[in-house]
Amino acid sequence: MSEPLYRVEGLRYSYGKHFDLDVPELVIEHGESLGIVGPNGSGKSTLLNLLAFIDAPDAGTIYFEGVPSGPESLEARRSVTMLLQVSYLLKRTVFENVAYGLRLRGEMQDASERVREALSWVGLSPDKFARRMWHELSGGEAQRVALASRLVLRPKVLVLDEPTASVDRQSSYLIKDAIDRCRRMFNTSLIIVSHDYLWLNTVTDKLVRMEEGRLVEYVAGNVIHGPWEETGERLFAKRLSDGQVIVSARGTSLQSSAILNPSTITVALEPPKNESALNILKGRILNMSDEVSTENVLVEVVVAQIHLNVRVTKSSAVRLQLVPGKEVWVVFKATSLQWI
Amino acid sequence: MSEPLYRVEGLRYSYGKHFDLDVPELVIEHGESLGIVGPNGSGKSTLLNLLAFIDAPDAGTIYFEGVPSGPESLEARRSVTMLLQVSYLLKRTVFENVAYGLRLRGEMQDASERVREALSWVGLSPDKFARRMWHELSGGEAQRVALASRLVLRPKVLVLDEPTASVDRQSSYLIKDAIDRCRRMFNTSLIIVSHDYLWLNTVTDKLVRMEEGRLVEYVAGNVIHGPWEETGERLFAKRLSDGQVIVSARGTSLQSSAILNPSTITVALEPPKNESALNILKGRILNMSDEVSTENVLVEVVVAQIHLNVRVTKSSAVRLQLVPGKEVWVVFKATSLQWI
Amino acid sequence: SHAQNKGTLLMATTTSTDNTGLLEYLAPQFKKDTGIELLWVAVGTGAALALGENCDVSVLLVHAPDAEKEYMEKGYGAERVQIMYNDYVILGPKDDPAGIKGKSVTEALQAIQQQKARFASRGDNSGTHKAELDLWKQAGIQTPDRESWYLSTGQGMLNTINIAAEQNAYTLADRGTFIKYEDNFKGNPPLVILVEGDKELRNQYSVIPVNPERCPNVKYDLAKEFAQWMASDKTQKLIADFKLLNKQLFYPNAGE
Amino acid sequence: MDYIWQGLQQAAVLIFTLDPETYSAVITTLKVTFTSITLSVIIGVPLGFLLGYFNFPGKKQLRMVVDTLLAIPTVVVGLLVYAFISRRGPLGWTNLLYTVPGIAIAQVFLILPIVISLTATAIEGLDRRLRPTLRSLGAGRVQLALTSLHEARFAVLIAVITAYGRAISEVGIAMMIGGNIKWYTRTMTTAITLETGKGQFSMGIALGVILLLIVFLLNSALVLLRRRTT
Amino acid sequence: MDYIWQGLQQAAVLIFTLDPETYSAVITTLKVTFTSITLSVIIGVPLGFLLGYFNFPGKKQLRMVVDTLLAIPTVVVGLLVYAFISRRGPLGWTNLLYTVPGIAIAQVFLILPIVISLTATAIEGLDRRLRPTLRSLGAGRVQLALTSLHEARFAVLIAVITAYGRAISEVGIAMMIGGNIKWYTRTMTTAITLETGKGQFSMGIALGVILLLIVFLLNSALVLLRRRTT
Ligand SMILES: Nc1ncnc2c1ncn2[C@@H]1O[C@H](COP(=O)(O)OP(=O)(O)OP(=O)(O)O)[C@@H](O)[C@H]1O
Ligand SMILES: Nc1ncnc2c1ncn2[C@@H]1O[C@H](COP(=O)(O)OP(=O)(O)OP(=O)(O)O)[C@@H](O)[C@H]1O
Ligand SMILES: [Mg+2]
Ligand SMILES: [Mg+2]
Repeated sequence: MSEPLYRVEGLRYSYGKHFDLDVPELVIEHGESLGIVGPNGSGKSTLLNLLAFIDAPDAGTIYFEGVPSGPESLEARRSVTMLLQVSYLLKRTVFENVAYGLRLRGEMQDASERVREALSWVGLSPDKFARRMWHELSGGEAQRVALASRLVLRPKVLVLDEPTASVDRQSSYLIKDAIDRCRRMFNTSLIIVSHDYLWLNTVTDKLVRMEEGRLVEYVAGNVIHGPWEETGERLFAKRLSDGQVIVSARGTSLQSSAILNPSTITVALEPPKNESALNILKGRILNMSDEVSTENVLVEVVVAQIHLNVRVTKSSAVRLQLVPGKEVWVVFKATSLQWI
Repeated sequence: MSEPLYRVEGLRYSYGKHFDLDVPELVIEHGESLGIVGPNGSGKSTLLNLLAFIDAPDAGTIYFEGVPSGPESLEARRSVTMLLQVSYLLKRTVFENVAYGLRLRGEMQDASERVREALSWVGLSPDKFARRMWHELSGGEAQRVALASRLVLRPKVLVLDEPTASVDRQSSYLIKDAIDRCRRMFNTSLIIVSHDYLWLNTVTDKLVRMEEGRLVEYVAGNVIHGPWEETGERLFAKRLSDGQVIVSARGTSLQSSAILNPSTITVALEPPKNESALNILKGRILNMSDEVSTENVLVEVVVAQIHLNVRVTKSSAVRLQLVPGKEVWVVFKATSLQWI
Repeated sequence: SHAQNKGTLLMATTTSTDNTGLLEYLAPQFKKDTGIELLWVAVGTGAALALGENCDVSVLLVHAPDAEKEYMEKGYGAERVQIMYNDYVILGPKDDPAGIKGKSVTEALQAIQQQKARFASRGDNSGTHKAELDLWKQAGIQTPDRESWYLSTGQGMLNTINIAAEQNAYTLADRGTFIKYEDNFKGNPPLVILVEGDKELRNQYSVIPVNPERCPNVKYDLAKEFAQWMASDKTQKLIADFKLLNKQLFYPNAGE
Repeated sequence: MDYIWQGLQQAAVLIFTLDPETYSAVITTLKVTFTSITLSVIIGVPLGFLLGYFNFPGKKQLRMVVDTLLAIPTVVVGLLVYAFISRRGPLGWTNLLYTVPGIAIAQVFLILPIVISLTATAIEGLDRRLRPTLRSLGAGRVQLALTSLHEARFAVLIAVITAYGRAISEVGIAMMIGGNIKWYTRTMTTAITLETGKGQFSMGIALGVILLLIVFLLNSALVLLRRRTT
Repeated sequence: MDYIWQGLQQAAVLIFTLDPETYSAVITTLKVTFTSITLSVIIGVPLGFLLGYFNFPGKKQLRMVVDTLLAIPTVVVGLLVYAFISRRGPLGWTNLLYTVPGIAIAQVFLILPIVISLTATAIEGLDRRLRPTLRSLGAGRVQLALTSLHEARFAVLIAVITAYGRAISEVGIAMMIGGNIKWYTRTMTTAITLETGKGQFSMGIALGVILLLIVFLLNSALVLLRRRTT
């Protein structure tokens, strides 16, 4: 097929005056696996609801395999299935919950087998859980039952809103395996929102970031929020709790947020001298994680109350002997901050 | 006061035949900050419900400041406040939700101030959110409102069941600050469940682990679940998906789980020769994080589908040039696995 | 010998004929004699007339002579056959606070009004109510309405008697219902007859088949047969024999 | 006072002798109410679902009208229906007056507002996450409605029980449209009214007790049914 | 048919001329129903809460009894209450028979099951997380009950509206206990029944329309009130 899986044009959705989602363009290819990150309230769930055809947009069109689709297109809606952020189980047994989508589609022939399979994919023993009522589950178990009832459908697109929130670490990798299996076996495409970048990184091919209702290039999590103060020299400044200051080229408003690409930050073991960069901040490494399938490592540095992700190559990490707990200096230019 | 904050004796709680909680003994001191980790369904929420006097135990006694207490002790119940795992907001405005506990206690004099303060602690602008209805919130915002309505009470004990699930990374550190402030200002004691070890580590002084309804010593997350196979030489073996095998001294049943203390594992760059340790497994470093206030780093190594946390000192991490993405060998003895 | 089955005849009647059990007593005999099954709807007099006017029933058995006459004049009824009467009596508490026992109707009502003794009125435009209004007029008293001693109940006869009994009030009732009431109390009721026998107290019942020219759907043949049967000597005897507590309730007077 | 006690005894006698008049009234009552409740559920539950589920302009006003109709007196329903099905009314040709189906149809107007209003309330009380959940699992319109009703089943059941209680206990319509004709359209309630009108209070109590016993049995059957199906 | 139209006209006339008889019946009706609904809410809502909130042995059975009482005919309630408050009854000294408070008290027995059953259902329909949430915030017993009712307020309100509709539309109790005494205990429904019995169908309709108008106004007032308080 030449048509992409999704082609989104001029998508808008708003909740009264509180919030506007605005996605002028978005293309997702068949078999793609897209991760979406972004702070609370940035509109991730709202976007997923639109892509899963649960809500209708205020304006714009979603072409699904070339066909303009919405909540009224049952065909499209049955190809896409979504796990809600706060999942809801029907007031039935676990088995009936997982089988519900199959029942809707009239595919009950081998339902028992498929339900058991889906339950074990998410790490729940069918013998132990299938007969339980919906409320006889722990938080993480309930979340996993909800996920199983999506996986069992072998959907064309699996839309997951924080699938691993309240799931234990071990099980979150189990869920990754289940999702991978789905991709492999049924060529399922994925759209996943998660605050667990590390996990998301291992599951998806591509990450985008949502900020204030808009999709922006993925920049591993450095958003510096306002308020800012004005300084004399045509700059904005943000004073941190320990007295250090971040300076930036002037933005549009003192309330705006700015994005700082992790690749534009460098790490140094000593405060560099004779540097043109205006920002030289002292911090401590909290965490280092693998950017899977690249030669890079993401280093999370705590500067006062702010966490900055810095992208360094593995070789420089080794050369600088970076290790969690180590004190380092992060360096970036005032013009590296991009206003959004 | 000589009496500890909590003294628990012979606590038992069961859900029919599905699950038994059994905590023969537990002491929590005034001002202590206790983290609880453990897999889904291990009984963490159940224990918190008992400690927050929401449910009554089937057997055993909880002494709160020396007084046997339960759901009927309003005094105790008002000293302890809990954030539920899946939080629930009352069908009111955000302001009314946060003020509700104050209203119950007849402390409405400076409520407006206190509510605004609590909202800003959790990173929500009072002007933007106070007047919203309970359903006009994103998932993470709702969670934070629920947290604010606990913080505003300035409780003696704050019991939090996964406070950062569905909260973005940046805000999770904001929440840490809010909790710390609570500790500092009101000498609040904490009992927190989280699957985010990294975050939990930065918030609590002490961690315990829950497994199958029992509290066990904290061992940073290496539990190897059954099923096992029997091998000829009086050992149990677990075959991993890539063909590697973990061997252990015989346990009681082939379904049991074993705990592997991260301190008993060593990391090597080459497969060691002439080693007495039976387990020599090849894996890849996914993540490295700071064990705050120790000289150690926790290194997460993926071996086939299993994630093993290994504790190494910072200096050996530097010496071995450990970096996320690097291939390493993990080495441990068959007798290091402890059956639970 | 049973006559052949000729179907059902629907009648509208007032509650008094139903409540006393007269119809239950006559209907099987009617079926036996004519093969017609009599079904009836017991409602207020006004409603009974309205049902006839709307062609919903084929025949009426009612007791409100003035209203009946007007009804006939409007052409709603085919004919009006006088069947029987009973009489009205004034009931009151045993201790008779207004002292009307043995007086004439006019004197009795005047005494009640003067003493402001309580009086319960049907107040429902029924035959009995209309008769009561006539009696007040004859006694030269403007119909009481908002007087605290005058209770307009707007209910059936038996309920009105009950209310009178509860309130220690006088009331005007038809004898048939009173006997039934007495029966309910095993012959020792709180209210007793204080005034009876005056000519003005007669309560006339008639049968009116609904006019088939206005209402083609009615079973005029059966209705006529019923009217004739009711007026027949045999039935008139049956009516005279209908007794409660060994007291006659209705006095046949067809053809009078 | 005595008649209450006598009424209880009389109820026992009526039951054990299978009194034919009582039996006939019971059967008529059951026929009438089963018909009316069935019709009301078929019409009212979907309407209640629509009213509770969708937001549309005028919804509040519509809801207020339905709630107002909860207060419609039986006699008024009787009068209105009578106006149509009386011989000279526009639907006189249906011959529904003084028949069991006639009473049942008129009762539908009485109890439909109860079914609609309480069903709508039941649907409105459902968790906000249900709608997106069902959509995300691929439910079509009808499946969505059915599952929503199933989720609200306890509240919908009480709606039906309340409506049934109203139908079986009403007397104005059965009187006016049924005519209280013995062996044909006499129901338990019109019989009770008749007996009370006759002053046979104990008989009224007896029939009332039997009526409640029947309802109790129906409720028990429902509970058993519910236990077997869930 | 004509009388429906005439009834509407007549309703207008009665309203605009402030017809004293109608006015008196309206006032009586409001007095009776306000009293009965107030008493029923005071008694029934707490009982409904207890029935819906707590689990105790015999709960199912109790619930079934309450649900059965939803079907109690008004005449039967009338008979039972009459037995007690008639002059020869044990409570005859209260002199409640043929009084407005008498009707109101008797109506309480009629509508209490509605309030209890629907309130219990409303409480049962609440989110399972509400109870632990309120406990975790330090709510005492009473506060817990009040907030739970507040959370279920729409369903509880419909319970009250349904019960009120039943009270204002019932006629058996008002007849039997009130006596339908003109200027004193005649309510709208007993007046309608009377007019219907007289064959004054259009007057029956007129009064029915006025009754529904009143209820509509009450419902509107409630909606306004609700808007102002939430
Ligand atoms: N029903 C609603 N009415 C008004 N505003 C709403 C409503 N639902 C969400 N919002 C607002 O819209 C914005 C986007 O919400 P959304 O749920 O899409 O965020 P999100 O990115 O999923 O956040 P989270 O990480 O917390 O889940 C938020 O600011 C939220 O406050
Ligand atoms: N109402 C219930 N009835 C029966 N079993 C239950 C019930 N609630 C919980 N359980 C079971 O009890 C066990 C402990 O549940 P609990 O909620 O305490 O787990 P948890 O440690 O909090 O898990 P999670 O990390 O998923 O929140 C689980 O196995 C669960 O299946
Ligand atoms: Mg979200
Ligand atoms: Mg839990």
